[in-house]
Amino acid sequence: MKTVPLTKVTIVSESLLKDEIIAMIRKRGATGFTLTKVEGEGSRGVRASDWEGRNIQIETLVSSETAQGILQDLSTEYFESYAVIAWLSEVQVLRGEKFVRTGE
Amino acid sequence: MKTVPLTKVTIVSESLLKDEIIAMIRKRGATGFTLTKVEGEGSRGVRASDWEGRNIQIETLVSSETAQGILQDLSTEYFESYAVIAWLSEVQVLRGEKFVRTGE
Amino acid sequence: MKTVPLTKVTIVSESLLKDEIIAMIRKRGATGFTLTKVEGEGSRGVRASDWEGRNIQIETLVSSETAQGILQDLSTEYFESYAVIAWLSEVQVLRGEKFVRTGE
Amino acid sequence: MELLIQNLISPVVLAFLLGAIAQWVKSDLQIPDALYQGLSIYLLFAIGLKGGVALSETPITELIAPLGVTLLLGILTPFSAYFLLKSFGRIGRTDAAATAAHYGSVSAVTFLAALEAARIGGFTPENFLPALVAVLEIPGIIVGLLLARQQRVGGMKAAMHEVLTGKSIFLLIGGMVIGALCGAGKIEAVAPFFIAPFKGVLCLFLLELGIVAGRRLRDIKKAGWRLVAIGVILPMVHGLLGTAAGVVAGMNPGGAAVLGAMVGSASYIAAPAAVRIALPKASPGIYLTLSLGVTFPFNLAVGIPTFLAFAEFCHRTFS
Amino acid sequence: MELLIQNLISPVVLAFLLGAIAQWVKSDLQIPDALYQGLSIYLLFAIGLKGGVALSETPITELIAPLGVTLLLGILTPFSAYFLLKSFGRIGRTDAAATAAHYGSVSAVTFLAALEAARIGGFTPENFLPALVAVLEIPGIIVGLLLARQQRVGGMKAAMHEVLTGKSIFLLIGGMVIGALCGAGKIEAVAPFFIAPFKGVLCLFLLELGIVAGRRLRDIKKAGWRLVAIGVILPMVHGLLGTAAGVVAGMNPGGAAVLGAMVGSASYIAAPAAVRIALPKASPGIYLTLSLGVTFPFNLAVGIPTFLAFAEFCHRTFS
Amino acid sequence: MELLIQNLISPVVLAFLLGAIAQWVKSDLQIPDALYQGLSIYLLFAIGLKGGVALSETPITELIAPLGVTLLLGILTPFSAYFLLKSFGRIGRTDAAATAAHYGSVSAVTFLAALEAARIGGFTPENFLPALVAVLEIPGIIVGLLLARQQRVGGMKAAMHEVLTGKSIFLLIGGMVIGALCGAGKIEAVAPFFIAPFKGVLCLFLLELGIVAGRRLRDIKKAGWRLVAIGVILPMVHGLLGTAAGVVAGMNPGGAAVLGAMVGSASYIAAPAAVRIALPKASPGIYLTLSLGVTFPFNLAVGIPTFLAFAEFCHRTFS
Ligand SMILES: Nc1ncnc2c1ncn2[C@@H]1O[C@H](COP(=O)(O)O)[C@@H](O)[C@H]1O
Ligand SMILES: Nc1ncnc2c1ncn2[C@@H]1O[C@H](COP(=O)(O)O)[C@@H](O)[C@H]1O
Ligand SMILES: Nc1ncnc2c1ncn2[C@@H]1O[C@H](COP(=O)(O)O)[C@@H](O)[C@H]1O
Ligand code: NA
Ligand code: NA
Ligand code: NA
Repeated sequence: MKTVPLTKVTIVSESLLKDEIIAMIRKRGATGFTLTKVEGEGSRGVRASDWEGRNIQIETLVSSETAQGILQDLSTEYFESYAVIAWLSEVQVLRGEKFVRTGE
Repeated sequence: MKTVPLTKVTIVSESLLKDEIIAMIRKRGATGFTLTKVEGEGSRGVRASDWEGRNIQIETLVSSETAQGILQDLSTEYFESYAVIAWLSEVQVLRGEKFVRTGE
Repeated sequence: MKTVPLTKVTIVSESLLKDEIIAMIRKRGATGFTLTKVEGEGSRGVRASDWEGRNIQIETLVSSETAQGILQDLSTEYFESYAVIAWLSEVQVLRGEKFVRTGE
Repeated sequence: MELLIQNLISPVVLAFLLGAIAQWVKSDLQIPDALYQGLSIYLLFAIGLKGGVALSETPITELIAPLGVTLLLGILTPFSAYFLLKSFGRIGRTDAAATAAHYGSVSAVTFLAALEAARIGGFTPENFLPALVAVLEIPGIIVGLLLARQQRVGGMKAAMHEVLTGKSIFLLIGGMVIGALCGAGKIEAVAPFFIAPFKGVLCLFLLELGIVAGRRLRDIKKAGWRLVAIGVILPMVHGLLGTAAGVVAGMNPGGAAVLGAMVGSASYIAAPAAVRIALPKASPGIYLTLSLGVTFPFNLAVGIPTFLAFAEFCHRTFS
Repeated sequence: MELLIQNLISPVVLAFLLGAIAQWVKSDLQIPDALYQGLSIYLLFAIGLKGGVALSETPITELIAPLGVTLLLGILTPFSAYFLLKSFGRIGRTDAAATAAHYGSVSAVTFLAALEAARIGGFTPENFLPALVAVLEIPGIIVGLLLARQQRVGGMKAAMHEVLTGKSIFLLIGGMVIGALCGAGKIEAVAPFFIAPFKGVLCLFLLELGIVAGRRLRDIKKAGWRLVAIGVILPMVHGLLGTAAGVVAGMNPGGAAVLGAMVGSASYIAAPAAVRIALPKASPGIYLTLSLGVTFPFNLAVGIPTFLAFAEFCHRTFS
Repeated sequence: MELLIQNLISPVVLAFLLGAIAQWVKSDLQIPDALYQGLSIYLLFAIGLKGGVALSETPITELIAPLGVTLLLGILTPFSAYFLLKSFGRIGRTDAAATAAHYGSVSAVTFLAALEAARIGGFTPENFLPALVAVLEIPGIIVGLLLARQQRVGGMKAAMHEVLTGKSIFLLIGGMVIGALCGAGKIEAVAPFFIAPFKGVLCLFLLELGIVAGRRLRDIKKAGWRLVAIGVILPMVHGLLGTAAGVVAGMNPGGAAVLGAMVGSASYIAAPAAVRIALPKASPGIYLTLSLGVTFPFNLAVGIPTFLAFAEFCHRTFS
């Protein structure tokens, strides 16, 4: 099967930031995302409120430029004050064309 | 530690297809899978019924031929009518021998 | 954005082992982890008790030496008797420095 | 009018409204998935139990006419829905058939709200009504799927399995059998859990349903005025028909109005699951928006009190 | 026989059956994980509370004999189970010991079902019985694990921590202490939540348990007839023994029969967790299938009414 | 003293303790996330409903003084908290302001526990108190955030949206409006779900809160004795002030003491969410540890009975 090489950006953050991060990746050109509720421990180990629920993990398949843009925003906006981490991995996507927004 | 290079197929789909997709990957030669309940938005943004629950994400470690077979089936059977996406990534699996069915 | 190449170790196991595995990866040098509740089927298809809940999936970003150490422990301690699998993948981590413990 | 306002000012209707408002003001209020499913299981099983007890106390002769009429309407209504959707609604065969399957089936929550409203209004609907819900749920879906003609390979079979063994019908019938076997005496032991808190649980469930429907409301504009009009016309026509049929079948006014609300309602649990499997090319944007975003709130606010008034009118006129 | 059928036709037993059927017809009915855990927490805490109140009202002298007998049976039954499993069952030392740990411990749900059946049958079991559940839960597991001889390094310690701080025993004892400290008066404030709806919640819980057991049923064939036979013999032998011991200890027939059901039951919450940790090489396919797939339904359907009848017989004979 | 012990031995307080112990002995007891959220939704909506019914029955003239006093205290207390935290507590501006926002707001669970304790102690607090909770929840947060001066860009707006549309205030006010519109008559239909089991649900909720607070207890050492002292001083000072103000505003002793407990309490639902958004640099390790780990248990054990005693004293002295 024909696949397209794309970058998968994975973001783990406190769930408070859910709406903001989704808006941000959309603005950066992501066509979609998949969100999982996760738990986690890191250097900060902080959750603002148990009532807010757990951490979230957002995965989005994007072009490598979009990926860089997303990392850029994460780095300047959230990294310092919030419990957020992010990483990239290279994947082969089935019918990957549909994940790259054209003409934008 | 000795590890075996295998292909990880990740499928995100509406949860309605759970049983069908599991049956399909089994038929194609997968020896197991790990399933996560996820949420998501994409181009269609469709869920048949909230009563059905969220999207599902199925990950299965397989040989690259099996991976191709799974993509093939996804592409012909589900891709057009359902909210399904899939991608491949290369991983190193501990005691990976056990994930490749032999003599079948 | 500057990223650091790290190894992501993914462990899927019956949830009974949660505390033991977390303690083990911490001892081996992981600075954090992300845990997801998952379901799964494999060769054994065993869950000790439904009351214990589902399988768990633990992901941790570590240096490649730490990754080897974790696989080592998994292999000798749990692989034979418990439903556990694990794999490695290479990822690019934003501000990855913070995930490598120094001076240990 | 009085009746209409009285109907609107009830915990159940207001909870639905509150849920829709939550969505509108972008509140982060959400009923966790697991809880929502738990509430559904509770409600369906509890309706079944109560209905089963009632069935065990109702002579079979009293049941025949209502059952027959319900079955008939379950077969008839998908046809009327289909033709209205194709002609006036101007949508394709598959979408029309898919949506018709929803209007042929029944919404259990509309049933409950109607029952509630009837009781508050001083009516005394028959106790065997849950049995009619079970009877009405399936035929409409089958007819709807057949109208589409070109289901997916194996789709019809898979859809039938989905409907027959699906949670909603399974729990309803399962509860009914248990209720009938145990009878009132033994069910009393579980009544403090399944009977007394029932309306409160329904209230919480409607809060969630309001949230879901609120999400759908945004899609209404996309649907276009023709489809929205159908989402109002169909429950009205089917509902009045069902009410009249109920009176003819000898049911008391309260029961007839509740039957009307059932016939006028559109399924959004059993039908969507079956349709999505058998007719994947039909657009959920149409059938879900109509059934949950238009018809359900319409019935809750306007349909139910209208059917009650109409049932009283029929009753006074014909008997 | 009458008693048997009366026992079978109860909401609790039928809900279990419904769950098993759901699994059998491949219904997609599922109790969400979170709900299942919520129900367990509720049930265990509520049993504890009720038991604690009863304890605070029971003179200690009345308790000594039943407590002693229970402890004795908790130490004895893993031995009988072990030897039967090794000789007649023909399984290895580790598997036999692991399974014996289950039969030495107790199933809280079997206890509840027995209590329920006793009350429906007109018996008046003692109120302090939940305290016996707590006493019976642990010793059998310890003895079972010791019988295996070769636990995992550190396994016995980890298993003990698991059992003692495990949810099930923690909630039961925690609830009991709270109940005893507060007494009937203060517990009354929470009774509409913890006492009145209890049986209904139990009913829902058994629906889920039926689903889980239904899954296990498929494994029965693999287990072989010898093991299945043991899954029937053990509860019968232990149960009759327990009932007789209860009568001897001066308990009334209802209480003695419930004690019998407890002794005859096999744990499927506390024991599996402990065994999995201490004896990872023992096969869950054996111990879970026997305890949940064979013994639990057997007790629910046949065991409990038999123990009730036998308790009455003993009572009439000896007093 | 008698009152103190009587207050401690209640299902609600003991359940909290049990949760903390579970954490301490490293039990694997956990309330699933979905259940915890379900319980919160239930409690907030139910308080709202009850309060709304009471509001619809209270003449507006009776409400003015209590509402005014509550609003005043909601604006005043963040200032006193802020200055104490900065001077005696020796923490930075942002942390002090963030924590002050918590002490200016109110903990709904402390309110419920106080209400409960007042009723058990034979007091008759006014029925309109839930309305005061709604009034007290917001101003303190706003004042606290303003004290910080340098919020994140757009942070204040986002925080206000979070508070106003956040689950907790939305459900409380939503429930109140529904209760007021429906009135006692119609709410009765849902009472077996929302009113009767309320205290039992609260009990389960406190079990979970005990687990969460138990986790926070570990952080107390890190906080240092100065902050811990503040976590005790603030509720005492604010609480006595609130009680006195309640008496002055003409409330009966029970109501005044409950108002005191509210004013003395620190929010751990609405405030943390708002503060985390507007002041991400403030350390949750400080404000959560103080509000949930120190002040909440302190109020539960010592504060509430003290305010009750003080309210009685004031009442006897001044009238
Ligand atoms: N080394 C790691 N590997 C995987 N996930 C991590 C790691 N460190 C942190 N996380 C996740 O990122 C979240 C925030 O981390 P932190 O900002 O370090 O507190 C944690 O709650 C974890 O879910
Ligand atoms: N670019 C993307 N990255 C990650 N997940 C996606 C993406 N697009 C779609 N998905 C997931 O795939 C599901 C179906 O997508 P679609 O078919 O585009 O509606 C969505 O609900 C998401 O969970
Ligand atoms: N081929 C596979 N791909 C993905 N996950 C697997 C695979 N095999 C097993 N698993 C996961 O690992 C768990 C234990 O597997 P096993 O030890 O083979 O029973 C299963 O419950 C699955 O969650
Ligand atoms: Na209909
Ligand atoms: Na036993
Ligand atoms: Na306050």
